[in-house]
Amino acid sequence: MAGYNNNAVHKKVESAHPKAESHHHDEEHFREKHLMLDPLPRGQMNDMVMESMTTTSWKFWAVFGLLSVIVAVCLFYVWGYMISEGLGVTGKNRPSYWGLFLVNTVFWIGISHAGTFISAILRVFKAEFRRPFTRAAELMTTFGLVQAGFSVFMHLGRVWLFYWLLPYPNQRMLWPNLHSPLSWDLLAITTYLLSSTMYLFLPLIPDLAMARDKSTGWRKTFYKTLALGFRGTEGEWTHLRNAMNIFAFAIIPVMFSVHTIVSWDFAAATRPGWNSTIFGPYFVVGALHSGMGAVVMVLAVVRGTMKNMKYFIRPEHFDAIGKLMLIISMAWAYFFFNDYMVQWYGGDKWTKQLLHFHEAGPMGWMWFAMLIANIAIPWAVLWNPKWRSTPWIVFVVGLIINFGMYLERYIIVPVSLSINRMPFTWRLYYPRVEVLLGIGTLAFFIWLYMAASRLIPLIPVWEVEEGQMAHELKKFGRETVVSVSELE
Amino acid sequence: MIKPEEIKMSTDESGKWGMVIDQDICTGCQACVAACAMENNISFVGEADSGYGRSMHWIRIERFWEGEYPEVKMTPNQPMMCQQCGSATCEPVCPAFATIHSQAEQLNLQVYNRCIGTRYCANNCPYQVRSFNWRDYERPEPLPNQFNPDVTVRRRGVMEKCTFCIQRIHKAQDKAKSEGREVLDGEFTTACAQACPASAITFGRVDDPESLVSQLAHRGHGVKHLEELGTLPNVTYFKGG
Amino acid sequence: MIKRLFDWLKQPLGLIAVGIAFLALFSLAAYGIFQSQQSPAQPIQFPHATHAARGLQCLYCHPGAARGPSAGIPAQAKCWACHQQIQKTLDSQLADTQFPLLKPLVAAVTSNTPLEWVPVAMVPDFVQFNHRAHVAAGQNCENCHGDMTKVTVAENPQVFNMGFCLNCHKKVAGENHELLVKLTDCGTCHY
Amino acid sequence: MSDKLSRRDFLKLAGVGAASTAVLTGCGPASRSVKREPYMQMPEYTYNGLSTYYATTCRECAAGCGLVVRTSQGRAIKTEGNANNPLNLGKTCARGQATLHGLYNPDRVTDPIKRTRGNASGDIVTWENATQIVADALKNNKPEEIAFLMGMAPDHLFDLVADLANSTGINAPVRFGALNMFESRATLSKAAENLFGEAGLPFFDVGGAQVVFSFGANFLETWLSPVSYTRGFAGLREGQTKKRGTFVQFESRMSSTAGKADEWMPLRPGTEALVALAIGRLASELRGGSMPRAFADVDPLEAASKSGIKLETLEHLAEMFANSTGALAIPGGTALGQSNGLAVAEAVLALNAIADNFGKPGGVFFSALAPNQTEYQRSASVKEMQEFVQQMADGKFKVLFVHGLNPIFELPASLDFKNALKNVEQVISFATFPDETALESDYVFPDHHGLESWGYQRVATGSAQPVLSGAQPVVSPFYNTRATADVLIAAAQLASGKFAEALPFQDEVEFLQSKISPLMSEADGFFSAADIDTFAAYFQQYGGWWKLSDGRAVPNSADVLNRSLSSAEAEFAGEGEFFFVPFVSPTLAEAGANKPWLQELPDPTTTVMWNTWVEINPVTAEELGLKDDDVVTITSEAGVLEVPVYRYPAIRPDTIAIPFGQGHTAYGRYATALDENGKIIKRGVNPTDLLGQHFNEAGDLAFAGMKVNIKKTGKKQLLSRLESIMGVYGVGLGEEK
Repeated sequence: MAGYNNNAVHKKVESAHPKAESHHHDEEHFREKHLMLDPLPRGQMNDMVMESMTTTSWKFWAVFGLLSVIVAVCLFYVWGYMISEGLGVTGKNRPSYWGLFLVNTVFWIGISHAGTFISAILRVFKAEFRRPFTRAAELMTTFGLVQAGFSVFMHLGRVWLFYWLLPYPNQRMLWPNLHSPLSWDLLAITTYLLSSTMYLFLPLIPDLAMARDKSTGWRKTFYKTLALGFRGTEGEWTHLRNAMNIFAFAIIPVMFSVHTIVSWDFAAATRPGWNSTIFGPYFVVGALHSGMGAVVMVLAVVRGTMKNMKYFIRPEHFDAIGKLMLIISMAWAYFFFNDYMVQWYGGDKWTKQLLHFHEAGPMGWMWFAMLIANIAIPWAVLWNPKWRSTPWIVFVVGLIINFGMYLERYIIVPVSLSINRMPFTWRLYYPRVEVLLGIGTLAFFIWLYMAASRLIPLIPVWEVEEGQMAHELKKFGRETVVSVSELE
Repeated sequence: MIKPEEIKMSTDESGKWGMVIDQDICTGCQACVAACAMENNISFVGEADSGYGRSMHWIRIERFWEGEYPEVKMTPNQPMMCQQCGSATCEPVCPAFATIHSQAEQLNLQVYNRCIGTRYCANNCPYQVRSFNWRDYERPEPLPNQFNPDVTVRRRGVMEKCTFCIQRIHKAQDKAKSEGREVLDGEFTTACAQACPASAITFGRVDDPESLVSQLAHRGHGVKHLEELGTLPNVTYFKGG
Repeated sequence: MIKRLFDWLKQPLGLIAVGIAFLALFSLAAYGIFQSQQSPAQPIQFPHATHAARGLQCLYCHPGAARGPSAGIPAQAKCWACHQQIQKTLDSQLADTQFPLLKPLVAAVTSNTPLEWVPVAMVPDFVQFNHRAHVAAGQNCENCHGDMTKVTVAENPQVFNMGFCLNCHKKVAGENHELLVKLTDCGTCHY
Repeated sequence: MSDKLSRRDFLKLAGVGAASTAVLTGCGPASRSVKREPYMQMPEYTYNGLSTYYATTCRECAAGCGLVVRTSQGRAIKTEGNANNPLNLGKTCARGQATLHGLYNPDRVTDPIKRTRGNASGDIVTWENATQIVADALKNNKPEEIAFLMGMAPDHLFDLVADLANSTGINAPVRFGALNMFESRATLSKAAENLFGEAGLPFFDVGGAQVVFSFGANFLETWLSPVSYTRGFAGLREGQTKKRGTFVQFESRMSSTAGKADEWMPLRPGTEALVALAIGRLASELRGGSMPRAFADVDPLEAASKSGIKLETLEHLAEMFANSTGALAIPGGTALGQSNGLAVAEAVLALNAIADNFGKPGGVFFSALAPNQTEYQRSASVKEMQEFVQQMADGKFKVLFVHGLNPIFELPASLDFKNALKNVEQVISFATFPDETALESDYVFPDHHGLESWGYQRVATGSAQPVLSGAQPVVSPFYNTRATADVLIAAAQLASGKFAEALPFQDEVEFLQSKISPLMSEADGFFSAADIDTFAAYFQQYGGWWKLSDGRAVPNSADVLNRSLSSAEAEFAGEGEFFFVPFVSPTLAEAGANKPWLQELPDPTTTVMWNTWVEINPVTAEELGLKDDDVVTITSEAGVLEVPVYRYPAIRPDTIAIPFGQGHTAYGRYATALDENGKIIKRGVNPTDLLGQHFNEAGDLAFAGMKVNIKKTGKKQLLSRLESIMGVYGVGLGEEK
């Protein structure tokens, strides 16, 4: 199939929809802007998506190969080395018993939140702009959680005994300690991983069926197996819709609980700076903050590098996510300020010492950089519709937000651990091999994403199509307006 | 229904074994630290790791400074070890029950073989007295000949801390039982208390009002560290002076 | 070249070869692990049954069990104290033909080198086991170690794992709450 | 083979959890390949799994504390104090605890060795050859060409050599120890001789006192008998007289002893005598009556201005001293290690005359002489060592035997023992550890470790009762070592003639019994026995023999105050800007550096581990532009050192201090360090490299009598501290000035 670009689309659209001249200008404008108002025949969209999956340049393989090497070395080799040598090869010490691994865990769980947020919450609230990129976001959830799981296991001193965290009957007559936030953590992350994988899979089925019908060879077998014999009958669609509806509603509390529970790892501890009642929502919002930033980055890359994606992912989407990011940034600022204020007024001398250490200690630059990256820059950039519709600008903002949110977690974990109630033990933390392992998880995340982009349709075609069917332009007097019909 | 022993736990006098430390006569000579290391098979970690906050001491002697030269003063040496809290913050956070309260001895146990190394307990210990085996620290032959057979040798990835020399408690109990009597006050003591040249450390039953440690603890002016956190520590400090 | 190799491997014979190679490697690894877990051979296939049949009490040779943590393996001198009075031990010809088990003992005693016994009943080093308490509590040796009148080299009738210990501890404690607390306390065995 | 099968089943079952137990258990390797080697003959009193305890004597320093060593299955597991021994009453110091790391040190000398000097490796010789070599050395040299250089412990070996020397005419053995050098023992006894007319080691009853003024005596660290003095200190604080005693330390640097003082007087080094006399004068004035001659010539105002202690403070101190019912003044340590050390000792001892505490509880005594001792014997002063080294350098000695000390490390480098050694034809070391001196010897015939040895140690001070601490092997020798006493006895037999006559013993034990047998007839003993075998058995069982009565002598104080005492200030050698105070590391002392756990013990004052530092006042450091861990060059007239800075808040701005104990170039892996190429390098530095040859009137080294210069090098060397530099000093919290 021939290459496809926006101009070509518009030419076809013009010819396909001859309309009155007076409306032509408005409509043109709407179509250019909104995917939902710029419909293409189903078969054509399917072909476009299939093509995006199968068109692979040597650059892709070069990057993929490089990432494979990084994953093999930074993740698996270094991890093996760390297991055989002990955690001494990391930079942890007394009192910073926790370090970069938990920073990474919190970071990756944060990243994973955006997927659910976009595909579940926006689905529940019927935000139509979500349609082309729910899949891309959900993939982030699953792959992000995989990295979070890796990071948690790296953190364990004796990872080979991880199964002691699982409740299973055993001759020792011992169960995991369900008082421990870490036990909750394990349950929450497992639940979230399972449910988000299910939730990723359900809307994928029609697209897999589509791919099955359009492919040959091993791909055919692959899609055939995964599509579970989906034929697109009315009954199947009803079941699918029902299931998705249930999952969409059910996964939202799971999402909130996961990051709340992650925050309880800290909040439930009797440590100055950690023992805060607001950590739950603060972490959830922080997770969305970094997650939305990551979604935007992924979309910008997908749009920029994959074939036919400029049709599906348009500036309107960056604009919409940009608005969300702006709001989430404000919410984050609110929670940050709230946490800081209340802690400061609490008057506990160790907490005050810690807050002072955050801003004036040797890691003070992080604190300021965090505020600039998480608040100042998003606010300064995202208020402008033009800027927030420009993919590369939003990409950079997303990058900066993620940097800022990483710093936030770094400040909460190792920097806060440096200060405790025993000044004789205060010490700084300098990461060592954790950095490599962190890079390894990042590389593995991208690696998984790239692999997935070759195997499963990144755009939920049926959802886009469904949206396009529901949208139409109507004219009321002189005004052209968009009308959306209820589907279900 | 609440059992009687649970009611007892929530009161201040919950402990069984306790310690009194007289900071006024502690000279900071480190005899207790050495004795503890020898008794409990504690690894030495070498210069680089010890300077990076990874020393494995189960007991450390803290000192601070007050004032500036020439009116500078060294604050009374403060031996700091596991306070064997009656309501320990380390216990509930361990997901594997590796740090757990001994109902029989009212001590905070660290079960090495159950530990998976989340290090949550160490984070949550307000006294920062837990040490983690960051590596398999080398003790070349024939140094292991010195190992105390009554104490498990720990390897990498395991948390450890002061046990109030639980192996000595068991030994004394075993001996007393074999002779058909109770353990006598002062019959045995911890390695640190036994070594201390100034006898600044006293160990014994705090639930026995007649014991030396109880009598010392009730002299007045005693301080239990970070008691405000509700940890019910079992070590009483006397600053003196 | 490599392509040809791949092609060869793809045909049935190649697949079988790959399978065999994989199995061989796996078995080798399993065998290696298994071997590393093998105990060395006993210096003497010690006939516990014979000794027990003559009415020797367990505590005669393993007196530590009543006294302290370790039951102990008897010193050679203890073996010799009896055996030097037994004709068949001293008669080298008899020993050669009929009682070969005695030869290593005689050799060890005459050359004054220790017999290196291989412990059979072991608990890991993070378990602090005390024989005395168990004997004093009225446990018979055979409750854990089995009936020695029936075996030559001692063997464990059961795995000494935590479940085994706890089962018995719970049974013994019964309704006695204080005892149950003590006997199921982690710190009773692990420190 | 059904039994075999079931065993395998067991293994497989267990194997699920324990397939690679070595890795998985986390608590030591749990291999299935275990063999147990029972005793061939069970030793008496030994039960499987039960510990056996042996009483012996600690050899980490010469104080003679009694130990009880817990052994299990022939291994020494833990040392505890011997509760019976009147010196330490069941207590130990950190070094006593770590002595097992000496016994099981991976770097011991395992066999008798012949080596080319300076060469780390050597050829193993048999003990027969070794004994023959010693015998030849004795026989083939003229008596005056044979010298013995011995440490302060053990005493029985010293007695043996002294006996040998006495009856064969070889040079009397010379004893030395770096601890004694820093204690200035010669000065103390000389001052006692001058004031009381009798030489001896004074004993200060800190425990019975109410007010203690210590002039530089670091009695809570290494001075004389630290365990016993620490007990005394606890007595002072807990109040044997039912009131908490007061303790004032006069010292230019806050040692860990001074850290326990209620008041620390950072006087200007060299003014100790002046201050002591001024306090004496002011106190006498308060007491009324005629002014004693001793204090008559001193001007308190001058003392105040020179020492830097305010006059009001001096008056307040004098009042405290005069009004107390139990005042005690102690001279020692750095205060005596100056050019006017003798004057300081006399002035401080004279203060006690105001309190009139001689022979009273809480006062000054002469230490009890040990049971088999007739007069006080002290170690060689550095002045005497200087003469000894000179004789070596002049080639007077053909053969030198070294036992129990490490002179290359312990003596000031400026004495150049190492070079002088080159003029000795044959050097035979009996070192247990491969120390610097053993490395420069022709032969090393390793002695047993102290815990493998027989012997006894006279308790020189610290106990009211006369004590002879007994030593016995608690484990059988771990390596192919041999007791030096046995080697000497056997060599003497081989050398025959007068040598054989001098040591007519079968072995060390027989010699020991001959030495303790006179005690059987002494009255008032802790135990007695009619025959030597029983007596010797008790001697082993209880870890020595001591009298039940107080053996301390009362100094004759009649003339103390009637002598004119010098208040002259000390003179300082060198052109430097800073007073230099070397002090003994309380945890390492002179021979602890090879014990890994001693290295890992934080220094009580700075909490530094595994290295050497120089203490500099933060104000001075700021003036010099120095931060923590900056490496500085310290130059004295005798040498140069490079050492990292510790900004120490409790030291005079014009004074710097360096601990003694590190700086080994040999002595095993823990005493030394490795550079990045794996080459053995020094761990830390040795401050004696800076010491010149200046002595006080008593012949003790004026080790605290130097002035030095400091220069920044620009290098950094991170010191390992236990303390948090942020939490303790606020560095890096964003709160610096």
